[in-house]
Amino acid sequence: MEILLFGITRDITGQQKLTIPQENQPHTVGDLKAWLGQQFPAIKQLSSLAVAVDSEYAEDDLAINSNSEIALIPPVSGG
Amino acid sequence: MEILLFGITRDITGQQKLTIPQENQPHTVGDLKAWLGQQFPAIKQLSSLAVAVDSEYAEDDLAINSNSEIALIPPVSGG
Amino acid sequence: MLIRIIEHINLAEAPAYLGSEETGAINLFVGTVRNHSKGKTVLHLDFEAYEPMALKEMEKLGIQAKEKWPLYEVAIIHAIGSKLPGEPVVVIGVSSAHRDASFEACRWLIDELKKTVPIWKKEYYEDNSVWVNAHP
Amino acid sequence: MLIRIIEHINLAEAPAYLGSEETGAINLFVGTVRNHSKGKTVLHLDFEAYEPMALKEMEKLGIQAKEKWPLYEVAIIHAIGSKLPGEPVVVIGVSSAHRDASFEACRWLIDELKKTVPIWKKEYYEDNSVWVNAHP
Repeated sequence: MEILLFGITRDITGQQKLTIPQENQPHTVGDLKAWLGQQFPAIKQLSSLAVAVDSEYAEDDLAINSNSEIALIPPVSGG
Repeated sequence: MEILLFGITRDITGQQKLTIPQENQPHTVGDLKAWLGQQFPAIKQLSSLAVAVDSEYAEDDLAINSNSEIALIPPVSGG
Repeated sequence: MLIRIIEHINLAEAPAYLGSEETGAINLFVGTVRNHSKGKTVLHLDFEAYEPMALKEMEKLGIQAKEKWPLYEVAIIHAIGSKLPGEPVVVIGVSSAHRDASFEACRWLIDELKKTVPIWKKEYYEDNSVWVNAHP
Repeated sequence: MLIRIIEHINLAEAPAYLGSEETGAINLFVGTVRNHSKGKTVLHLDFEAYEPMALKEMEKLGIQAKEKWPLYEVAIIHAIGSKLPGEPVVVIGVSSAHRDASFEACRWLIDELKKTVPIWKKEYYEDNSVWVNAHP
């Protein structure tokens, strides 16, 4: 499963994109956030962290799989 | 004494500029308005009528003479 | 301040004037001629100004706006002459560090301009014409 | 609607798009890079977008604004890449028959854009850089 990264989440992970191995794959958006918090504690210090699935903001209970386009959305600051 | 006219006051008077003969000259802005109301009753039907003296809005008690630039300001509608 | 009464408004002028390295926010209001008013087709609007006084009143408004809000710059441009539907007739622009002041000041300026600046418009419909606001 | 993410903003585009014969009022907000922020000198800002999602969110905002107010048109343009002080980074424009709706909708759109559209800015000062809003 691949996770698109933007803004500060690239700095935190040191990567342009995250790849989660088959055996660790989260089943929901909430699972993904929990896994991220364990792997990258600095993520828990952000003002907020949203997840987009197929380029829409997703709730924690939404099921995800490798066919979805998944992205981390750290606090936005456009404008 | 000459009075500059704009907008609907030109239509009402049928003139580009009013000339008030020496013997009828008003002494204040209020006198001028009263004289105008007598000469051109249609002026009394306007939503408002202001007088500018030397290109500033003037109160009724302001004294006027032929050295001032005097203008009638019917209801404005810029913008 | 950029205070101007002009035959044809160039929409690029105010933003170019207002932009600067200190400014974070520009708000611009453009009033244009509508092709209908009160259910009737408008052919054109004719604007007339008592120019020296109108410029003075526009400048006073700019100064007051700068006293009321922390603005960098103010632009007030009004057109005169005959204007067709779609054409700009007034541009108000302000620049400030943050957007609150820019929106509030721009709104205040156009509202005040309509109340105090000696400019008059006559609306030409298909069958007649009227001086706007002249009668109650 | 004119919804765009672009390297360099042309300030003439939105007003040209928004003007029409039916419209009486255009309100335009332009956000630009300030050369200082929180007392520090800003060298440049770098903008990054999750483009497909950002365009979708911008479009949703435009649709919502048209539901909330009687608007003719909406333009939302955001820049990406490195921007120097004075350069425009966002343009919001709306057109409507009367000015109330244009001011209110334009203000709402820039406020919402800052909350929901996935675009990020990094401020580069003389001695360091920070992702804006990232931390409480």
